[in-house]
Amino acid sequence: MALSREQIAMRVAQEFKDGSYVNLGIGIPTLAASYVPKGITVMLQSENGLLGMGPYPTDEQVDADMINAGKETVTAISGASIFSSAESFAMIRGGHVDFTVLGAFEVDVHGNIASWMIPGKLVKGMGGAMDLVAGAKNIIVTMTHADKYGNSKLLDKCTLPLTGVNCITHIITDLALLEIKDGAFHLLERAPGVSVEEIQAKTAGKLIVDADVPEMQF
Amino acid sequence: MALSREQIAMRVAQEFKDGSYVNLGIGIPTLAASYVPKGITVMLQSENGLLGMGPYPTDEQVDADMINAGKETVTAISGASIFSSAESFAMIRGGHVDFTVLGAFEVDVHGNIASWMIPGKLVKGMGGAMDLVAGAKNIIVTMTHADKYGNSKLLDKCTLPLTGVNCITHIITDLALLEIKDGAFHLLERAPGVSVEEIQAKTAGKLIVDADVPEMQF
Amino acid sequence: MSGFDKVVSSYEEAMAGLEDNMTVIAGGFGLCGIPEGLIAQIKKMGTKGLTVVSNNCGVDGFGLGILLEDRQIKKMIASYVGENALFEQQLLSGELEVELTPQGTLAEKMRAGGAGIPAFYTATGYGTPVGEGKEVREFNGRPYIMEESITGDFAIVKAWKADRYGNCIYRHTAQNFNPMAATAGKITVVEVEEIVEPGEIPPSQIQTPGIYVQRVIKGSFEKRIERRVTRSA
Amino acid sequence: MSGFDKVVSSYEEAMAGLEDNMTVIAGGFGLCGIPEGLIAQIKKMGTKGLTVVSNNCGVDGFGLGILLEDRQIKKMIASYVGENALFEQQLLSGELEVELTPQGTLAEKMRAGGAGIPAFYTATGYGTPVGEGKEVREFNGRPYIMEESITGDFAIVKAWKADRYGNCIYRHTAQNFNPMAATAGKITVVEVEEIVEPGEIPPSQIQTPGIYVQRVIKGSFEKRIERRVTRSA
Repeated sequence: MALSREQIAMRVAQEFKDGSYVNLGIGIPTLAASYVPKGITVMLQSENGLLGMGPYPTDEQVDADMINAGKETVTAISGASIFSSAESFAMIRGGHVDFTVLGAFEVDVHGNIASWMIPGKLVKGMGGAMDLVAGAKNIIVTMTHADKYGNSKLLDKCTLPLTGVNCITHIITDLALLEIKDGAFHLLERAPGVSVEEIQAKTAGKLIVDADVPEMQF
Repeated sequence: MALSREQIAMRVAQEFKDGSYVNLGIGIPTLAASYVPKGITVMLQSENGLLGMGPYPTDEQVDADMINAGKETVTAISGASIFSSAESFAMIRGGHVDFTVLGAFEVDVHGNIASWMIPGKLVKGMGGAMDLVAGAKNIIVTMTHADKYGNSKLLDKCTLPLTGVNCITHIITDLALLEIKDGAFHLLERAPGVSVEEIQAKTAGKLIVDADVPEMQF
Repeated sequence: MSGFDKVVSSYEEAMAGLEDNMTVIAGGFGLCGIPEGLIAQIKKMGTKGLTVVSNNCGVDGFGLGILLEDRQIKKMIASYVGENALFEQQLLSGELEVELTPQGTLAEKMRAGGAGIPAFYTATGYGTPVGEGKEVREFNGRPYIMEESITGDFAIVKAWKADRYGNCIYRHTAQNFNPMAATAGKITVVEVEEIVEPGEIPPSQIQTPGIYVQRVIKGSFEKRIERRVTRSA
Repeated sequence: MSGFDKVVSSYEEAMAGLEDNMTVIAGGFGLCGIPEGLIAQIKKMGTKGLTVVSNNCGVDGFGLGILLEDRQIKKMIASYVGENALFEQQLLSGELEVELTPQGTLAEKMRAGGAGIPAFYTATGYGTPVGEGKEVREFNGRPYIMEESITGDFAIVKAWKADRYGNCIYRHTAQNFNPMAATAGKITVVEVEEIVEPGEIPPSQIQTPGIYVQRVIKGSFEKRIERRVTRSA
């Protein structure tokens, strides 16, 4: 069965390594912070200038001067640092953030990603996404495998305006965990109960499937 | 009579405008800080990362972590700020320092300056001088008009490796105050008791002298 | 040190010299750390044809959004503009020009502008619409695009505290773009919650040295929250 | 948060992995704010063929100068090297290569290296020997030269205090090049006067966020003064 948003987030969190600095995009990526495995700690970077983002504040803690990149009120953990936007993106662009997790409209077999603009609809802007995909060492894209009409989002070539080129290596969808290398998607894991055939049917880009594809473990 | 080092510094200090941020090079320029006219305040920038340099410390105040760009122990005034070298040169390169005063080996009629290297002798390095001459809005060069052999330091074209091009507008020597414009030195003031003829004799570059050249006032 | 006293007592003085068609760089991220009173003054002055450089353009009726009401903004340079119906309307009708710029590139353009660096290379935006028409150059086998710096006729900045010499500190994440904006204005105006005496802020804690600042004004702030999210205690 | 504990207990651990022919970026200005113990450890290790990037190269017998004694430095990238007889001797004999770099350009090269900016333009050095062989480009009618960024295999940094996560603050003008050096090392090692617990340094006062730092060691410092100048009380 296809994963829920929470399950996608859980699978993402399994990828976190102890002592990693992680930037989580809005939506499913942010949910992953709730599922960090026991014994593992990560520090969250929020690109508006906060390293060591904590949980949402209590009513008493709410402070208009303390927000995250999604413009939500947040707190800081003990040992957090706060800095300017230039410093924040020096970290990001300079490759100091270990993991970036973000959503996308489309990903292709070359590791290209489209996530910020659908021509004809209003453009809201790329925010920090282009810097994040250009700078992060490891990027995981989370998205549904296909759109609501059943069209695959894993393509041979992205059709929408790009956010970055040649930068995505891992995708976690509601159906599968895939790696991008050598111009193809490689199926690494299936969502529990989802068949290889369903994944093949919903993957438009070149897909390589090994003989034995394990199910995700939760 | 030729000005003493102190008198050159005094004449330099007369150029300071109230509320100016000033960077003073090692030697005569630094002396100028002692002669700031009454009613005028300037704030001294030291390029190792201090804005609001104060006087030398007393024995009790000496702190190895508190030095100026000449590596001398210093103090900070109330209202000073301390920052990194990158920030310090952002200020300098970005044109935020109002006045720079520095010494030179040679200056020419195009506003070029040579101040950091004499080939054949050991090269000690340019330190911050190239950034200062490239970035400052107003630069005053202080030096003796001629070297100890009587050779002019005000030339048609610098002979030594340059520190910067097209950047010097004013020179205060032991003999005169000169402005550089339109490819010539313009004699603005004479040291008290120094004749126009002596200045002409010791200026190798093109010199323009108006009918009446006033003496400096101290 | 009266020559260094940057404090002005009215918003008229604070924004004196702002003229039609000027470029204004504004600090702030969303509605966090924005110079509310300076923006209100620009609205009051009715200055037109402005190019505004800011990560966002406020929301309908608050922040830079209020400058859209009388069509004072000709061009917006921003990374994200998605919270504003009036913005959308003026964009679609062609009244408003928008130059979308990646957030990190925008921050760096402001910093470079203040630091006398006319251009720099970044991998951000290479191969995307942002890179179109820009010079591409390889370093160590990777392609980068050249981005030019930004400076403004005015920079409007929100700080927490400033002393009379213009030395500023920021509060929490209200720092954001403010320090870079402060360096990049020909005239930098800082609106603060509190004015303190020189020396009250320790020299090494100053985040914007006063050399970048021409005017300081004490404001009062609504500090509207865009997305109040809480957890139970 | 043990995964973020960067504190090591020996200089051997602090400099583990340093090999011949690596590039080391060092903070400090003159003898102010230099990582004395880390430099001593490099001398002890006897690593050769190093490229050292630092504003200065210490003095005879102190600071980076001690690495000249056993000819450990192959190349020095610095803005000012004029306080060192051994340096002069090795330079004249051709044993030591020197790349003189304007001080502001050097600081910016380190910052750019840490910030993922491979190159930038500056007017500094245009028309001088520093500009020779570098690309020249005009912006707004003024010529600038292109300068490339610097990164190091190691960065050695002196901070005042760091917490266990590597968040650092610097003391007075001992800050200088240290924050930029800290960003530009593949492995950044910070030697401090005091190690504090996370949270003791307020978040907005942290000058080097721990994300840039791989190792922290508590040192003890002589803090030699190069030019002690005083006035009578």
